[in-house]
This record gives sequence, structure tokens and C-alpha cells, in this order.
Amino acid sequence: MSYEDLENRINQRNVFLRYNVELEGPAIKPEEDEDVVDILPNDEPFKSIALTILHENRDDAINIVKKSLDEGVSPIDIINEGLMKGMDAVSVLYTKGIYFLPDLMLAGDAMMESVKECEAVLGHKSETKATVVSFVAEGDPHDIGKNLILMFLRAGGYEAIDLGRDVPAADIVEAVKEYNPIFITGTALMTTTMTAFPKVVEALQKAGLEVPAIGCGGGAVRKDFVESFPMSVYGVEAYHTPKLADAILKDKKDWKDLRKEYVDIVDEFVPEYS
Amino acid sequence: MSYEDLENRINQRNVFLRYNVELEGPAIKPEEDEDVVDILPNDEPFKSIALTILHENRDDAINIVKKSLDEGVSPIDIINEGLMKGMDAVSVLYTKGIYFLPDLMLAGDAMMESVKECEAVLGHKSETKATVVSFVAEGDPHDIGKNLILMFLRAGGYEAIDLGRDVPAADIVEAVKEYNPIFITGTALMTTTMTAFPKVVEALQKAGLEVPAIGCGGGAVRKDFVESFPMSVYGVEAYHTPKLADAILKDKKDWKDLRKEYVDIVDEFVPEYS
Amino acid sequence: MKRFTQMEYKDPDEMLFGHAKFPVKIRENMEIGDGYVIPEINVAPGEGTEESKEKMVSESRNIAHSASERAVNIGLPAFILEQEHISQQTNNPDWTAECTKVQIEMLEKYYDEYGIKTALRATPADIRDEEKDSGFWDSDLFNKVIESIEACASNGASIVSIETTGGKSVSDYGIARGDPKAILFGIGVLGSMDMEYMWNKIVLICKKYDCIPGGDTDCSQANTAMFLAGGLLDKDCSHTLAALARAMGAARSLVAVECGAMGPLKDCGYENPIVKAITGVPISAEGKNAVCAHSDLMGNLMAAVTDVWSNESVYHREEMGGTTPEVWLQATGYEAALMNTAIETDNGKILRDLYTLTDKYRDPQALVLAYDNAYRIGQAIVEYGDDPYLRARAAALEAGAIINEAVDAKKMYLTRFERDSLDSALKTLEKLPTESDKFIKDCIRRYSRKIADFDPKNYEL
Amino acid sequence: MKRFTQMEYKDPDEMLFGHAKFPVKIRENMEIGDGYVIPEINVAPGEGTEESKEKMVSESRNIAHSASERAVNIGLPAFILEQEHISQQTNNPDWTAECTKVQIEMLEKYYDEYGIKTALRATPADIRDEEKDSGFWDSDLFNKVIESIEACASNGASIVSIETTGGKSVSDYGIARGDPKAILFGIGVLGSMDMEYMWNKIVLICKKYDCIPGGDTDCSQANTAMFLAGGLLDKDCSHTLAALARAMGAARSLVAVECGAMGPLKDCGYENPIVKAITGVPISAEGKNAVCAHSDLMGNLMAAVTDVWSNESVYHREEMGGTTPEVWLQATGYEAALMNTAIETDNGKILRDLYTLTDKYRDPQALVLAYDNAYRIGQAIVEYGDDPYLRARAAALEAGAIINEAVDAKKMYLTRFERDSLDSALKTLEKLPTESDKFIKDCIRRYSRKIADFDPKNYEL
Ligand SMILES: [Zn+2]
Ligand SMILES: [Zn+2]
Ligand SMILES: [Zn+2]
Repeated sequence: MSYEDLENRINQRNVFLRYNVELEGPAIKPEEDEDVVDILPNDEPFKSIALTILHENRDDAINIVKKSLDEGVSPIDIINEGLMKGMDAVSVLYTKGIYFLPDLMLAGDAMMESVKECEAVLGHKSETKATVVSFVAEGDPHDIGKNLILMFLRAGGYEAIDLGRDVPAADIVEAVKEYNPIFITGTALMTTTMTAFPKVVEALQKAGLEVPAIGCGGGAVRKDFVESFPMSVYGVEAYHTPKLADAILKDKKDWKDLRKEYVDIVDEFVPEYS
Repeated sequence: MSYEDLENRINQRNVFLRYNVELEGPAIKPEEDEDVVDILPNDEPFKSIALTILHENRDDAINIVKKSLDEGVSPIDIINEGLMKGMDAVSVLYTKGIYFLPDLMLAGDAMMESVKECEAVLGHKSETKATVVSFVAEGDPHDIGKNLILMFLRAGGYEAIDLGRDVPAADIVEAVKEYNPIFITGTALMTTTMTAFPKVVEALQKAGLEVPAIGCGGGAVRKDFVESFPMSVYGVEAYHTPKLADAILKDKKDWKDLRKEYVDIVDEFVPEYS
Repeated sequence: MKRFTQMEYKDPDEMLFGHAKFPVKIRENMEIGDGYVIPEINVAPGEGTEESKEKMVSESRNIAHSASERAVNIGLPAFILEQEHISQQTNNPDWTAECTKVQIEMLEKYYDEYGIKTALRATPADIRDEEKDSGFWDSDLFNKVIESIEACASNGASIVSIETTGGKSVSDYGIARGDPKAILFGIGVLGSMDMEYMWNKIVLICKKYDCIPGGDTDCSQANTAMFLAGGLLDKDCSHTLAALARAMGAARSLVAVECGAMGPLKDCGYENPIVKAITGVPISAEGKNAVCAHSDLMGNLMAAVTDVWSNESVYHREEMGGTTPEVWLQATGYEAALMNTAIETDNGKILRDLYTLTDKYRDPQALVLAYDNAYRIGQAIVEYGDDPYLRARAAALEAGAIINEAVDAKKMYLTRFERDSLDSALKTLEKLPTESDKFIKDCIRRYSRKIADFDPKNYEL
Repeated sequence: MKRFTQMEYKDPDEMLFGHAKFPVKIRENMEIGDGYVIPEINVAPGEGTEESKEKMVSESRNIAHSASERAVNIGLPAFILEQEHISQQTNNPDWTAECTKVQIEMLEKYYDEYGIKTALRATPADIRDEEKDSGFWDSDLFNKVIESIEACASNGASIVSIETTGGKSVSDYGIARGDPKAILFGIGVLGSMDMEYMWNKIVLICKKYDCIPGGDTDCSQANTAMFLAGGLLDKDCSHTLAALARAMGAARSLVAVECGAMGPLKDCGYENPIVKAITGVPISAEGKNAVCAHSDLMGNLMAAVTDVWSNESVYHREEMGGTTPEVWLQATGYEAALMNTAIETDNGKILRDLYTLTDKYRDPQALVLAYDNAYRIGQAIVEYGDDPYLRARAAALEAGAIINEAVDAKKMYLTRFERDSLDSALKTLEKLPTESDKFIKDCIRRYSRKIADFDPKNYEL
């Protein structure tokens, strides 16, 4: 029997299903999602600004922001009432599975560039909740996970310092001295690079530095390994990062608390922690 | 095409080889193996006694032993110069891959029953090098590994106390008090039963008892787990057991030494230790 | 009790993966053996989770969650989660109850959300103690086993199985010493007696709760021989003797079906193709996707006529590719998908034959389980179907004949050890009495003296 | 350098696992692609072994030992050990040398003792740094890579491979943002340029030592898209866009062969079926037996036309069934055995089609790699064979056309996200300039501003 004949005999549903297609709900506009409605501001120009972010429209975002700044709207308000609200909505749609990574990245790009416009008027960097430092483990060239974390942190109102890929422990010590972060995130894809994490902890201890927590995650990283040394907490999803940072900032949690209260902090079922 | 037609087309060598058949050397009589020649005694009745063990012939062994005892041969000599030499030779053939497990077990049965005949004349248990206690972890019903260990220990001149399967820690504490062993062996087939080992160590410590080493091995048992608690050494092959016992007895090694010098002690390439 | 004295399959060529004479229906929509192969995933609780009920329940939930999530993520139409309980669970039937409950809840959640067909096979541990005076059929431990089975059935398990251990002390003795008589007594007589005792009870419990009595496996006996036989370089058990033990195991595992077990028979019963040939019930099997748990020499062949395809067992932990429930369900799921594609395109029998011929002549153990030979052993069993001893003996003799024919045809090559142990085993088996009573009496005398753990009273003998 | 402007295979139906137009001979007796499929095992050094040369050498020896021992114990006629080096090895070419040496010694020991055919594929890590001013083609790190390759070749490695990373910063940017232009520039232009630069050097080194230059993979780019695309429920990269990236990756990975790589191409190059269709060199592939490392939606399909069958990668540690080199070599070895049985019985093409059809319509990424469609993409590539940019673009457009045809035929169903991102990508790709220079200039302007790590000087642009 020929390949074509064989192909035509198969009822694919008896072999594999495409649950993503099967279960797709009706298309709705992002601004009509009920959680987004709760987040979006009602007043102009903030509503329009937030919507440009929600629609991932960098050019429109910059244009409206510039126009609003020209009209004397406070750059701080534009950031907090407009751009950040839009980004909040994007994060919510991503965690709900309605938005995808490219939405998040493009909205993030639009937000970051718009913030820069505001800062130009402000004359200095805008205020953030606090600073977080992010790195990829020494020897590891994979940084998409880290870039995702950066985006979530920035969307969550944090100053996120990007130390890049393949970062030696010494550079992290320097960064802690310089930025005094409330949280560090490290990612690794390989077992032989995740061993960089305890070395970072050691280097910090040697330098007499302490950080409330170092979130360690990524492909090869296992919870039992991360919990075999101090200062660390095993991070499961990139979007958990700002929630962990919030817990440190607002509730004064440290790495011991984060390990114990992870599920409560990220507020969802996490098999690794239950 | 029919099943038979398909079957007749296959050149099995292009799919799988039977290396055991391919590489089989010529058959030789066990007593002609060069290492066995070195071990076997030259004098009678010891030579004949050793040969009955080598030939796994329980009935002949008992008969010759009884006859020799009747003729006034020292039971101690029969054990040490005859039976044990035969068993030594069996162990050598097993580790060389010439003898198989059934050979070892049947020869062991023949030896043990013959020793009993000697002990009957002697009026007490024959002397052994020292005592070793063997158990299967609590919750674990699989005991072939342990039985193998018993056989190797007895073949190696040790008094091997069999605590059986599914043994609670308390029973092991009692056995240590009673027998004062130089070595304990524990086996487990499952990950959820190997966790019994550290509990045994804890129970011994609580009771203020110490043993030079506890050898832990079996299906699910991993070296990293065994080395995560004290007193223990990870055992790789059942036939390593008497060598480890010898190192404890003669060279006063303890568990720390055994971990470090395992390869030297068992005198072969052991990937787990290199 | 109905003994099988006829084959349900009339021709070995009728046998094919995904198809059983008597499919088993779970809930509304999963039918096992009704034209497709279903993957089965079995994950052992991680170390430390045995310490408390809370940990074990959470572990059970996590395993079910991971498996379900991956199943949907890769588009499996159906899967079975097997949970083999550890002794702590069976020792505490309330653990069993709670673990079963959370697993069924998780599976149903995914069924409701995605429409994926799911089922839970719960397998309490046989924690009974065969030692002398232990009351094998009437002790606290025995009661715990029965209570745990009821806890599974009453808490929603779709299927209940168990790996009973009757006769293990005797068969272990025989396997370690190459004694075919002890193996036959341990498997064919004591094993079969214990199966009958246990399975009559299990089937009654299952009926009470509308739960499927799945089936048993000769794991504790024939698999001990197989594991000791090991690979080509291993020296612990002759592969020919292991093949005979397997054939005897079929005569024994058949008893569960005779007592009312409906299948799918349990994955690690490598004798299942024989039992399927006789009874027509669906089976589970394991092979090349069970490398996580053990190495066998028939990893493809075992897929040939199976209805459910399993990974046997794996520790619960993380790999690069995900947690082990995810990784190994994907492994069995992808193989099941290949079989289902073969069924869909009418190439099932070709794939069956490829699976079979890949391994058929690699090892005597594989040879006797090739579906044509499995069928022959089935025929030998039903010829003496009414007598557990005689049928187990007939199965072993037929297995020996199959091996010898293949050797004569220069298709199978044996080592000296395999050749010698086969010859000597067949000689011994042929000389045995043709009356069960005589054989049993003789064995009781011989083995109660030699085997410390064997107590005839345990079997009311 | 010879660019491929014609297909070596004249008909997709000619393609079959275990058969390549140009088999590769290792030592006296292993011929890859000469009528049988060979399993490949790849094990990552355990954590902590990177701490010293001594530990890494011992780890390398143990991996080779375990794999060889299991191979003999289960009767494999042949296997390939791949060692993907970690950065510490490549950073220290003397580590590379010693690790390669002990592994080859172990493999030869088993060859001498048992006659098992063995080969070592050594794969140094691409430790170069793409950042600005890093001297991608001329730095200490670059020199270490080249020295390590020479250390492999001169110490007896049978095959040398590498996973080059040229253009990764740009393609990563594009993948994360759904920007097909960035992906095309990163893979089709920068990736291809870097391949040419690296592989001309690698092939020269290999020739010097009589070592086979194996081939490359678009692991750092198209596999990033595939891993982010993930399963059906994942939301990070559209599966249609990942399919286009894969097609582009074929145009890029082809460059190694154009520079003189002879195969087997590296396992994780899911684009390999396309490259094989064009060039006729043997390939390695991974799929359902690489679940240890990652989850894909084409685990059976990838076996259809492969010559070597791999597990991708797994940590070195113990499982119930043995150490991971044992367990996973058995997994790939058993699947290779099934393929070899199909070849022996003249059923190779049926099994190939079963593998393919199991996955073909599960996912757009699988669809474009079905051997018939892979062939079509190959044809699109050779039509513009002389121009790396145009051929990568043509490959992506053809992949899009294949998906759209299947959708029109109601065989492939897309989600809205997949549908939208395909439409928008095809629109973008169609509008791109037909001149390479123009495209490159435009991309340099656009992406050197947006991507911190992208430095045109690294590529002498
Ligand atoms: Zn079992
Ligand atoms: Zn099982
Ligand atoms: Zn790769």
C-alpha cells in the first residue's frame, strides 16, 4: 500500500489529539477580559497609554506618551497609571494562557521604551519598588529564561539588572555591592553549570554579603540541589519571580520563608512544593 | 508476507548478537582451571573432600567427611584443609565467570552440611574468622541478594548470621548486642525501603553501639544515598563482601576507609568508585 | 471455579496488540483491548515520602498531576496510571484510601477539562510474610492486604491488581540452585493455590464496588528468574531455566482469570501473552520502554500482542526532559501511538511480526514468548487445564520442546550452561509423577526440611 | 566551496532509515548508512565532575565503560558513543585530549574482546561569546574551540561534531518576539556565515588526523524555537513559526556538508531529514528515545529516514534499570533493532511510513519534517542553493505552503495563535528583498540597535 493510501486510512483522533485546537474558546479582545477590565485605568490619557501596551504597539505607545508629556502630564503618573497598568494586564493575560511570550516581550519592549521617554523628561531614572539582579550561570550560554525573568520583573515594577550570560561569581559579588539588590535570580540549563549557584553563595559569604534570597531555576536545575545550600530558593516558573520579590519586599521574607511558603506566595498549585 | 517468510529472511546477526555463545571457550574440567589448581590441596583425604565441594556433590561430600572423621582425621583440618579449600575454588570460578550461581549455592549447601558433621564430632561450632550479620531492609521482601551474601561470607570463613527479610531496626540492634559483628550487611530492592538503612544507623547510635561498617547494597540502592549517612559503605557486588570483611578484620579498616579504598580492597575496576 | 480447558483464541495469528477477545470497559469511554493500545505509567514514590501519610498523599497527587499534564500536552487520547503501593501504604489502609482518592480526583479533573480518557490501576503490595507460623492466609498482614484492596475499590480505583507472592520462598530456592522441581512446586502448585485463595476474595470485593479486578503477575517468581538471568554476560540463572519458569508462571497467573479477573493483566507478567491466548482477556505488558526499571532481552517482542503498554516502574524525580511521570508516560505513549497507527492503516500484523522477530531468537526466554510459541504453551496448559500442577509441568515441557526445535533448526544457539541446564531440567520434569498429590507430598517432605521459610501449613497442606 | 543546487535523492521514496547515498566508514567494519541503523548514546557528565580534570576523565571513562558493558550484555552489534563536552572541557584542551583518549581506549577494549563495533563522536562545546567586541572569530575562546577539536581528532575520536552558535543572539530575539525577519537573519545569514567559517577549519583538522568531520546542528536556534514551542498547552512560541525556523535551519546546517562534513549529522538537528534529502550523507536523529532530555511532538517521525538513533542527552546517574548510559543505550538500541529487523525483512518502508504517519499531522513542526515534505523543502533550498539568505527564505516559504495545503485539505488544524503567526510571518517573508545585500544591510541597521549582544563586526560585516 502506498504512503498516500496509508495516510488516508488513518483517523488521527485514534492516535493523537490536538487539545489546544479542541479546547480553544471564542476569540475575545484582550481589553474585554474581565481581569484586564479590572486593571485598566478609566481616565485618559492613561487608558489609551495602557491600551497601546496591551496591544503591543510600540510606536503608538511612544507617540501618546510623548504627546501627554508635552501636554504636561506627570511622567510619574504616565508610568504608574498608564504604562505599568498596561503591562500588568499583559502579565495577567500571559499567566492565564491567553497571551503568549511574544506578546509579553513586545509589550515589554514598548513599555521600556516609553518609560525612557518619561525618564528623559523627569531628568532621572524613574522610581522602582526595588532592585533585583539577574544572571545566567557561568559556563551557560542559554539566556531566554533569564530574559523572561527580566521582563516579568520590570513589568512588576522592579529595577532589573541584567548581568548577561556566563557570569562568574566575582561579577555577581561586585553587582551586589553596587546595586544592593533585594533578590538575585540565576538560571542554568545544564547540571554542570547549576553547580555555579553554590559557588555564588560561597563568594557572597566570603565577601561578607547577604541577600534575602537567590532564586535558582532553569532547565536542569532541581529543587533538591538548590536546597542543598543556603540563601537559595528553587524557582519554578519565570512569572513567579515578581511575586517572590514582593514577598521579600513587603513581608520581609527571606530564603527560608520562601522555601516554606512558596505555594502561598505564588498562589497556585506547584507540584514541586506540595 | 507471512510470519514464516519474514522470519526466514532475517540475518539475525544484523539485529542482535549472542556474545555469550560467540565467545564461549572450550569446556574444561573445573579442577583443571589454573587458579583452582593452586587452591586445591594435594593430600588425601583433603583433596577428595575439596573435590566433592568443587563438584557440588552434597552426598559424596558428607560420605567422605564422615568416613574421614571415623578414621580419626581432625574435624578442624577437614574444615580448613578440605571443605574451605573446595569452597575457595568455587568462589574463584564464580568470580571468573566460569561457575554460575547454582554452582555456588549447591557447593555452599554441601559445604555447610559437611561442616555440621565435623561440628558434631567437635562438640561445638567450628571457629570462624569473625561474625557478620546480614539483613534485608524493613518492608522489603526480596532476599536473594542477601542469601548470596551469606553464601560468600560463609565460603570466606565467616560466621554469617541471617536475620531474614523485612527486618526492623530494633532487631538489628539486638543482633549487634548478641553477636558483636565486625560488619553488617543490609540489602534493599526499593528506594522506599533503602531509607531503612539510616534508621538502622540511628538506632545503633542511640543504643550507643558502633560497628566498623554497614555494607548497603541491592537493586535500588545508590552510592550517593548510602554515603549521605555515617557508618555505611556502598556495596557493589555480593562477592565483594568477604573482601570488605577481610579488610576490616586484618587491616582494621572502618567505613571511612572502605569508602576511600574500595577499589583497592576488592581489587578490580569498579565504575561506581572511580 | 471455571478452569480453562480450551483456547479462546483459535489461531495465534488472530492475536494482535490493541485487540482482545473480551475488552474491558472503564467508565463511559475507555475500552481496553477494543482496537487501540493504551499507554500505562507507573511511578514509585520518592524516598522519604513513606515517612507520613501526608507526604505519601501529596506524592500520589503529584504523580497523577504530572502524568495528566504531560498526556494532554502531547495529545494522548487515553492513558492508565498505575500506582504500585509500597508496604507503608498497604500497612495503613487509610493511606491507601486517601492516595487512591486524590489520584482519581486528579484524573477526573483532566477528563472533565480536556476529555482525555484516564483510568487508575491501584496495586496494593503483598506484604504478607511467608515465614513459618506466619499465617499466610490468616494474619494481621493478610487482613491489611484485603482491607487495602477494599480501600482502593471503594475509593474509585478503576482497576485493582496485586502481585501475590505465594510459593516465593520455594521458587527462589529453586532458581538460585537450578532446581526445576522446586520451581515447579513453588510456582505451579503453591503459587496457583495462593492465587486461588486471594483472587476469589479480590473479585468479590471488586464486584461490590464496580471496580475491575485486573489480574496478577508472576513477578515474585518468574521475574526473579528473569532478573537473575539478566543479560548475556550474567551468570546467576540459566536463561533456559528462566524460560521454563516463565512457562510455569503462565499456568499460575491464569488462575486470577479463572477466579474472575478481567484484565488488563498486570504489566510485569511476561507470561501474559500465554494467558491472553488462553483466555482472551486484555493484557498489559512492558519491554523496551521499561528500561528505567530493568533490562530484558525481549523489549520489542513484548509489545506484539499487548493491549496496554507500560514502563514498569521508575522513581519519582526530575530528569532534563521533565519529571519521571512525564518522561515515561511520553515514552510508552509514543510507542502506543505507533501501534495505533499500524492498526489504523491495517499494518498491525506486520508491526506485530517485526516486534516479535526482532527478539525471537535473541534468547530462549524471548523465544517461548513469541506469540506463536506462547500459543503453543497455552495449548499445553489447557490440555491439562484442570490440574494446576500438571498444566504448569506441561507448560515447561512445551517450552523446552520449543527451544530444542529452534536449536535443531539452527535458529537458536545456546551456551553450554543453557544447554546443560535445559537438558537436566527436562529430564527431571519428565520423570515427575503424573499425580498431583504424589508430587505435592514428595515436595513437602523435601523442601520443608531444606527451606527455612517454607511452611506447608501456610497453604493448608 | 561547492553549494548544493541539486538533490542527491531523486525521489523522497528512496529515503529510508539505515540507508544513505554516501555511507561513512569508521575503522574496518562500521559503515554508517550502509543498510543498518546504529544506536547512539550521549550522557552528560554528572554534577561536580567539572571540578577537576581527574574527575572529568574518570567520568568519561565510566560513561564509556557502562555503555560498552550494557551493549555487549544485550547483544548490540554496534553502537556510537557521543560525548558532548561541557565548557570546562573545551576551555581546557588537555582535558578534551585525555577524555577522548580514555573513551577510545575503552571502546577499543570492548571491540577487541567481543568484536562489538564501536565509535566515538566527540563534540566540543561552542564556548565562544557572541557579545560585542568579543572577537567571535578570533579570540582566546575561539582558539580553545579549535584546539579542542584538534585534541579530539588527534586522540582518536572517530567523528567530530560541534553545535555552532553563530547568529543565536539575533534568532533568540526573533523567536521570543515572533519576528520572522530576525529569525531569518540569525539563522539563514549569520548562522550560515559562521558555519562556513568554522567548518572550513574543522574539516581541515579532521583530514589531518583521518577523523570524520560529522556535522553540525541548528540546536542553538531552531531547537530554541522548538523547546519554547513545547507542547500543545505551552504559550511561548508559535508552533508554525517554529516550523519555519526549522526549515531555515536546514539551509544553514547544510553548510557543514558543503564545507566537507561527511555525516552522520548531529542527532539534535531536527532539520537533518531535509539535509539528507539534499546531500545524501548519513544522519543521526533523536525522538521518542530522547524523552530523557526533552519533549517533542514528532518522536516517531524522526526515526523515518535516520541512520543513527540517539537519546540526545541524559545526566550520568543511576536508575533502577542501571546507570543512564546503560538504560538509554538500551532504549536507542532496541529501537534501532526494530528498524534493522524491518530492513532485513524488506519492511523498512512500511515501518518508515508508520513512524511518519504517527506524527505527521500532530503538529506543524512534525508536518514539515515528514520525509515527503522534507524533500520538498530540500527542493526549495537547492533552487536558490547558491545564496544562503535566499535559500533559507525559500525553505521557510515552502514550509508555510506545506502547512497551508494540509490545513486546506483538513488534515492539519491550527490554533488561532498558530494561524495568525503563520499568516503574518509569510506576509513578512514574502515582502523581503530578493537581494541578499539589501536584506543584510537592513537587518544590521535594525538589529544592532535592538539587540545588545549582536555585533556585526563579529561576522566581519
Ligand atoms: Zn512486578
Ligand atoms: Zn509494575
Ligand atoms: Zn543539541
